[in-house]
Amino acid sequence: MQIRVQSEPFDMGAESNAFAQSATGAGAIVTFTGITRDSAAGDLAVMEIEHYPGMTERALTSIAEQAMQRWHLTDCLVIHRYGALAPTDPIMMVATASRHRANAFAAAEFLMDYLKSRAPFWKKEITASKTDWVAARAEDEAALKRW
Amino acid sequence: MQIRVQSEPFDMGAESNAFAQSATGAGAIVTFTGITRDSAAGDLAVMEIEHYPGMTERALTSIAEQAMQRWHLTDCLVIHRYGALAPTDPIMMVATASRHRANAFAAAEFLMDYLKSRAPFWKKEITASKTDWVAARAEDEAALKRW
Amino acid sequence: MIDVLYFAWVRERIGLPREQVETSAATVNDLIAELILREERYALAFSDLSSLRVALDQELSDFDAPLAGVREIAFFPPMTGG
Amino acid sequence: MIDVLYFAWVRERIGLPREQVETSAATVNDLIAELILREERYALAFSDLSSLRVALDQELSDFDAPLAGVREIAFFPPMTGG
Repeated sequence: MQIRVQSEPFDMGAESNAFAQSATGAGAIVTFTGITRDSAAGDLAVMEIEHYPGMTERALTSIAEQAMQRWHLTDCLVIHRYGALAPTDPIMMVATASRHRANAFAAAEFLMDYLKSRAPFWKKEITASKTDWVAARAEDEAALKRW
Repeated sequence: MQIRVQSEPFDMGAESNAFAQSATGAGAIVTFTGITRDSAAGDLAVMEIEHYPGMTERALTSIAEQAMQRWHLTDCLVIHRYGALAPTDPIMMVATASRHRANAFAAAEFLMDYLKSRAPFWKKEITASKTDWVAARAEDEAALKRW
Repeated sequence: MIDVLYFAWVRERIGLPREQVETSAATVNDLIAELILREERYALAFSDLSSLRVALDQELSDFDAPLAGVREIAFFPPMTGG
Repeated sequence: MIDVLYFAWVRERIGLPREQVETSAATVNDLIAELILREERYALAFSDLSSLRVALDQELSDFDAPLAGVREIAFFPPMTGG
């Protein structure tokens, strides 16, 4: 199990390969990568991500430990960036490994749902004309109910 | 949309990066990679994958087109190997890209469920002592019912 | 004349991957009945249709489907891809 | 003394990321009531608690939770990670 909170970019392909190689006994590997999308108007300059050092690592570790146990994962990985990101930059990724695919998929969706609404990150969209904190989506909060 | 049926190995990390770079407008990328698992006894020498050239490409294209439409994907990728594989070799991968994560996850699971039971591939386990065609799993057939 | 293809253990039991068959069978079931009468290896391969699947011109089909216009028929066990 | 941390727009409204507060408040709600009395910017930041979340010693908590033994309290809007 590996949790990383970092300002540096990461290479999702290299991370996926390293994860797959260390996940012995797995038949199924699922990855999710979140990409910085442009603003609705197509003028996003920077997506600034703030976090709560200390609590972030605790929250992600707790979520990942729950996923490992509940879906008998052979391994799992969470990487989340903070700081200034540009459109098309990867923001974060999770990877899960298990014997069969159903568990790897369920665990990855669970990780994402909890990470979206329970890990202390906040996004701010900065365009040429304005600066807005991204509002939490009601459907993200609702998604937690299924677990 | 890209469908590849090949005997050559593929690099899941490099494929993931290439897919992410071409998936413009996507905020969510999901990949699934199937890995050759060892036999229960731990003595698998070769996993031989047979397929039906012609029908394989047709079936995968049809499944991928359905996924693109139903979940409004910005892109999707399917790679499946045939021939002789060794334990820990990647067998296949799918990747899906969409604006939000729910669609990318659902489409990847749909692709996998259909690919497992409706694309003409057959696996044969060859160990030092015997050769067995892998039996279809009842739960794989059942998984199709949810779509 | 129709191209008949066999895959996986069906291919192994029948002993060849494809053959051309001269037939006027109306349906898949009729063709199977003709093949079974030919030789023991066909009877063995087609002894349990519930463990077989059929494709007509590379599309999954049913055993009672008509063969009119079909150029290629394939028999194989349930698929195990992924 | 308790460390009070603010994130995102809560931090911007209050104008600082953290401060130490001398308090004998029994609960989170009591502490908020004290802060609101201090200055306008606190009243503004805490005007709608339904749009705020609170963590006690880096664990999500509730506004009626007791503060006894707590060393660090953080206020922030609903999280938007991922």
